[in-house]
Amino acid sequence: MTTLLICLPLAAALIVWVLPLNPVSAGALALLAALAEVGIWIQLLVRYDFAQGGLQFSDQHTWFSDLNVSYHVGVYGFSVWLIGLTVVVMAATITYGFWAGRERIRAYMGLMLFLMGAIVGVFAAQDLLLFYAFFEAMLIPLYVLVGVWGGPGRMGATLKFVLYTMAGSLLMLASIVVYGLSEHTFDLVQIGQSSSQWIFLGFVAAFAIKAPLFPLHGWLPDAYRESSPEVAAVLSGVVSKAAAYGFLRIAVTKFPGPAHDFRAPILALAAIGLIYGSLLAFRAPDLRGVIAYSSLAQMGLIIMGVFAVNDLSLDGSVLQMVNHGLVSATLFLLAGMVERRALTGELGRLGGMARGRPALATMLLTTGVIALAVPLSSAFAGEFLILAGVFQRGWGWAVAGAVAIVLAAMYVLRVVSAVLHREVGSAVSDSALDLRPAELGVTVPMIACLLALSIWPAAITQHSFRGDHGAADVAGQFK
Amino acid sequence: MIALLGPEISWYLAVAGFLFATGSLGVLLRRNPLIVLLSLEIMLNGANLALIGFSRNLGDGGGQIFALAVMAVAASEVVVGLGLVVALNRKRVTLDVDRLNTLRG
Amino acid sequence: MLVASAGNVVVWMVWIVAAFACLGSGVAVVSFSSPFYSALALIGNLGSLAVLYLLLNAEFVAAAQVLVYAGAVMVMFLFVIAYIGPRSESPWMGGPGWQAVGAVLAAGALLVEIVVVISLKASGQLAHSEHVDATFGTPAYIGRLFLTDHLLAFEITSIVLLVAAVGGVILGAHSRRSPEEVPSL
Amino acid sequence: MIPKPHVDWFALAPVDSLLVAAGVALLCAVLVPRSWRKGVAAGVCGLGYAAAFGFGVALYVKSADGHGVVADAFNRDRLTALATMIVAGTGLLVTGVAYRERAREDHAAEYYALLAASGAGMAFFVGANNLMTLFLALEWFSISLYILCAIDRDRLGGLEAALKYLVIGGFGSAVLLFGSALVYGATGKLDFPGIAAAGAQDNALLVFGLAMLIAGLAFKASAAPFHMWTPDVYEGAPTPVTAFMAAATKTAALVVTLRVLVTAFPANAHLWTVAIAVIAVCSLVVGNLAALVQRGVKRMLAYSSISQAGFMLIGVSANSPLGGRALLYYLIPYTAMSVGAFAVVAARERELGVPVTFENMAGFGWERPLLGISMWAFLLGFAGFPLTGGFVGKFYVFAAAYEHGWTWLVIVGVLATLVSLYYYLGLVRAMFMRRTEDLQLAPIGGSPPRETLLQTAVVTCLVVTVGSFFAVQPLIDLCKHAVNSLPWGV
Repeated sequence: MTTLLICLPLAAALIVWVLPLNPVSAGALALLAALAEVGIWIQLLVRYDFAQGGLQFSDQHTWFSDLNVSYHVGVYGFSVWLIGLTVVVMAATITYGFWAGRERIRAYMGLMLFLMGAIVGVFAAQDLLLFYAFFEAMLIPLYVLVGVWGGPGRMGATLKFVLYTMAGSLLMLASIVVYGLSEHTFDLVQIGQSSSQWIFLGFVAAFAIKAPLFPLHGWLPDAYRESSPEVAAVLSGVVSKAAAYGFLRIAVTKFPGPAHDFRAPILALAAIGLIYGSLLAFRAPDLRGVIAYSSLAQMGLIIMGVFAVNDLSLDGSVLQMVNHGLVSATLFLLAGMVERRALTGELGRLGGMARGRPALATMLLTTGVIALAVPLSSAFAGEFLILAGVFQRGWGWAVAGAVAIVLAAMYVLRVVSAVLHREVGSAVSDSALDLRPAELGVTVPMIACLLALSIWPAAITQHSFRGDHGAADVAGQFK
Repeated sequence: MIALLGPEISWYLAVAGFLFATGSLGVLLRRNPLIVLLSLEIMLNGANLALIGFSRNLGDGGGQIFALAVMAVAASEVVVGLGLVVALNRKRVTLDVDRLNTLRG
Repeated sequence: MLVASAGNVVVWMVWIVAAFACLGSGVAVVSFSSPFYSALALIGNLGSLAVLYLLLNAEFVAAAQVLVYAGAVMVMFLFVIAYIGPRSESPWMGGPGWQAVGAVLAAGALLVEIVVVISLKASGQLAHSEHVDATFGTPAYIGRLFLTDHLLAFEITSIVLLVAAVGGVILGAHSRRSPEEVPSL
Repeated sequence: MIPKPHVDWFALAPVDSLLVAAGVALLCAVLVPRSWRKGVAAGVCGLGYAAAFGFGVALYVKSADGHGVVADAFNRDRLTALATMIVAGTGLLVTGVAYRERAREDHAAEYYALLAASGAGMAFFVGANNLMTLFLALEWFSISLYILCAIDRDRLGGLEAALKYLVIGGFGSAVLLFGSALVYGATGKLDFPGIAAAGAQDNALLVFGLAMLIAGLAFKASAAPFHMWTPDVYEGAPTPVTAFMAAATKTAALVVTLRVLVTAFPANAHLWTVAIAVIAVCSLVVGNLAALVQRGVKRMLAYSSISQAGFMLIGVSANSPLGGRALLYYLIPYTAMSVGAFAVVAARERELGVPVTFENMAGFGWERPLLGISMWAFLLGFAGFPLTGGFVGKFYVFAAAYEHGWTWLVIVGVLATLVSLYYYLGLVRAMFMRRTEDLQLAPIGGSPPRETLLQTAVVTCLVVTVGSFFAVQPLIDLCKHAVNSLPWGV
C-alpha cells in the first residue's frame, strides 16, 4: 500500500508526459490521480492500527545487497499524518495549477505528480539511501517548476535554491556513506545509534538548509517570491516538513548523544529564527514576503519542538507540522488569488478587498485566525504543546516562543487588515471578482481540514507515536 | 656464451634517459609540428635503447621484440602525423590564411 | 675493469663515440630551427643508436633500425619536408601555460632519471649482466620469438601498420571537392 | 619446426569480429557503389559491434575462471568480457549517432572501418596481459582515433585537433613505453603476473617505471594533470568521434589502469593508491573549475569528462574489490550518459550548422522534447542525482573511498559534485528556462532532420542511465564477478 502511494503519482506523471493529451485532459488526468492518491491515503489512515503503532504497511526488496541497501518503505503513526498533509496540499495545488491554466500543462502536471511521489517517498522511506534518493528527487521537479513557471527573477532564485539545498544534501550523502558503512546496513529500522558528531552535523546541515533554520535561510525569500503560488505553497507547506521529518526520524532518533550535545545551539538558532522571522514578516512589504518569513519562524518553532525531545514537544511538533503545512499552503494559494486580481502582492497597493468579496474575506480571515493561534485553533494546540515541552528544557526558550507568538498575531493582523480592510488600494479595481467556485474548491477543503484539527487536535497528538506516550520513546525508535 | 663487453648497462640507461628527456623537451617546447614529430621519435628511441639494454642485461629476448614493435608503431605514428601535417598545410594554403587559430590553446 | 682486455677497450671506445654522437644528434634534432637539418640529425641519431644496439648483441634490431627507420621512415620525412617547406609553425601547439610547466617537468624527469641511474650504480643492482649465447639477437632468434611467445604482439604490430596505412591514404589523398561545398561543420 | 602457441579464437572473437567488420567496411570503399557505400559500411560496422557485444556476453558466461591465452599475451576473463561489452555497446550507439553526420561522403566507408578498428583495439587493450600488448593495443586504437578526428579533411578544426591529439597522445604513449621499459628492467618480466611475482618492492627503477606507466594511462583516461589535450580534441573532433572517445577510450583506459595496478603492482599498492588518489583529486579540481567558465557545450562536456574520470579513479585508488565494482558500475551509466549527451549535441549541431554553445541551446528542451529530456537526464546523471545510475555510481565510489579509510576523499568528491551542479544545471537552465523568442539566436521552427538512428541511440542511453539506477543488483553482480577475476591480494 505504501508502495502504491509512492508509485501512483510517479506512474501518473509518466503517463501525463508520454501521452499526447490535450491540456484539459492532461490536467484532468493529473487531478484524478491526485484525488485517487488522497483516496488511497484515507484507506491507509483507516487501516493503520494506531493502537499498535510502529512500522506498518512496510514493503522491503533488496536494492543492492553487497552494501545492504534495500527498497524499504513503511509508515509510522506520524508519517501517516505527514503523508496526509502531502496528498491534501498537493491535490489542492494541482487543482489550482489546472484552474490557473499554466502553460505547457503536460510538463507542469507531470512534474507536480512526480514531486508528490517523491515527497511521499521521503516520508515513507525506511532506508537511508532510499531516503536520500527521494530527498534529492524532490529537488528535480522543484528546480524546473520554479525555474520555468516562476517570476522574472526565477533564474537567480532557482540557482540559489539548488546550490543551497544541494550543499546540505551532499554533506548528508557523505554522512550517509560513513554512517551506513560503519554500521554495515542502511536500513533505518535496523541501523544502530551513533555517537559521531560529524555524521550528525552532516545530516543536520541538509535538514537545516531545507527547513530552513536560521541562518541558512538565504534561499528562502527569493524562492518563495519567484515561484508560482502553488509551488510556493508546496515548498513552504510540504517540502520544509520533509526537513523537519528528517530531524525527527534521523537526527534526533539515531544520534541521541550528539543531539543532546548540540541541543542548546540548535534550540538557540531555532529561537533566533523564530523571532527574526517574525520580525521580518512584520516588516515585509508584500504578501508573499510575510508568509515566507512567517514560514521561517514557524519552522524554527517546529525544530525547537523536535529538539526539545519530550512527550509534549514531539506531539506538538507533529501537530504543528501538519498545521503549518496546511496554513501556509492555504495562505500562499490565497496570496496567489489576490495577486491574480491585483497583479501585485505589495501590501501598500492592496486594501479594501473585503468589500463585495465575502468569500475571499472569509477564507483569508479564517486562515489568518488559525495562523495567529487563537485559543481553540489547532495552531494554538500545536504551539502550546511545543512551548510546554520546550519549557521543560529551560524557561528561556519558552519565553522566546511566546514572544514570537505575540509577533505572529501582529503580522497576521497586519496582513489581514492590509488586504481586506482600509481604503481600496491603488492596485485593486472594482471589477476584480470574488473567489471563483474553483478557487473555493481549493481553499475550502484545506480550511475544513484545519477546522477539523482545531476541533480534534488529539487526532494527531494521540496518534503519532505509539499510544499515548510514544514521544519519550523516540530513543526507542518508534517501536 | 658471450659476456657484455664495454660499459655496463647503467651507462646505456643514462644515455636512454637523456635521449628521452631531450625528446620530451622538444615535444613540449618546439612549435614546428615536423620537429615535434622528430622529437617524438627521439623519445621512442630513448625508450628503445632502454628496452634493448635491459633485454641484454636480462638475457631475455622480450625486450628486443618490444623494441621492434615500437619501431613499427613509431613508423605508423609518423605516417599519420606526416599525413596530418600535409593535409593541414594544404588546407592552410587553400584558405590562404597566415595564422589560423581555430582552437584555443 | 682493471684487467680490461684489448677487445673491451675497443668496445669502450666505440661506445663512447656512439653514445656521444647519439646524445649530440639528439640535442641537435630538438634544437635545429630547420626541420630539414633536424631530420638529418635524426638519421645520425638512428645510426649511432644502431651501433649501440650492436654492442648490446641486438643484431637484428640494429639492422632493422638502419633499414626501416633510417632508410624508409626518414626518407618519407625528408620528402614531406621538401614538399611543404621548412616553415610550418603551429601557434596553437604548446600554450604558454603548460609549455613551461611541461618543460620543467621534463627537465625534472631527466634529473630524476640520472639520479636513479647513479643510485642504482651505487647499489650495483644492474651491475650483473647475464651471459648470452651466440644466437641471442640473431634474426632466427627473433623470428622464433615472434612466432611463439610474442605471436600476438606480432599480429597486432601488423594491424597497427595497416591502420596507419589506411590513415595515410585518407589524409594524403587530394580533396575532391571545392571549398564552397564544405559544410561549416 | 617451431611449436606454435595455442590460439584461443573464442577469447579473441570480439576483437576479430570487429577487425573483420573493419576489413569488410574498407572493402566497401572500393566494391560498393557510391550511393550505397555509407549505408553498407555503417551496417557492417554496427554488425561488427553487435557481434562483439554478443561474443562479450558469451565470453562472460564461459570464462568463470580467468586465464591467459595465446602464450599468456591476452586475458580471457570476465573483466575483459565486461569491458568489451561496454566498449562494444558504446561503439554500436556511436555508429547510430554517426550515421547522419553532415560530413563529406567520400570517406564514409573508411570512417566506419576506422570506427570498428578502434573498437577492436580497445577490446584488445582491455584484455592485454603484458606490457607489450598493452602498448601495441594502445597505439592501435589511438592511431585509429587520430585518423578519425581528421577524417573530414575540409575541417581545419578536426585536423588541428587530430595533430594535437597525435602529438600529446604520442607523448603519453612514449612515457608509458619508457615506464614499461623501466619496469621490465627492474623485474625482468613483461607480463603482469610475472611482474607481480618478481616481487620487487620499492626499487627506484620500478617505482619510477610505475609512475610513468600511471602517467601514460592517465593521458588516455584524460585525468588531470595529463588532460590538456582533452578540451581541444573533444571540441575539434567530429561529435560522434568525441562521444566515442569520451565513453569508450575512457572505459578502456580506466579498466586497464585497474588491471595493471592490481595485477602487476600489488606490492607497491601503498604508493600507487596515493598517486591515483592525487590524480583523482587533481581531475576533480581541474575538471570542475575549468568547466565552470566554458560557453561551448562540447568543451564543457570535455571538462566534465575529466572530472568524471576523477570520480572513477577514486574507485581505482581504493585498491579493493569494492573499489573495482564501483569503477565498473560507474562506467555503465557514464558511457551511456556521455554518448547520449554528445549525441544530443550532434543533433543540435546538425540542426544549426554551428558549434553548440550554452546560448544556442536556449529553448532546445521545448523544441525537441525527447532530446531535451534525455539531455536533462544525462546532465542530472553526471551531477549524481537520483533516478540515474550516476547517483549509485557516486555512492559506490564514495563507499569505496570510505572503506579504504579515506574520508577526506569522500569530502573532496562531495565538494566537487557541488561545484559541478553549477554548470550541469546551467545547461539545463539554458535548455528549458530561457525563452527562445527572447534570444533570437537559434532558428526556430521547421522540422528537424528525422534521425531515427540517433534518436534510438539517445533513447537507449536514457534507458541505460535510468535503468542502471533501478537494476543495481544485477549490474553489481556482473561487476563483482568481473572484478573478482583480478588477483586481489587480501
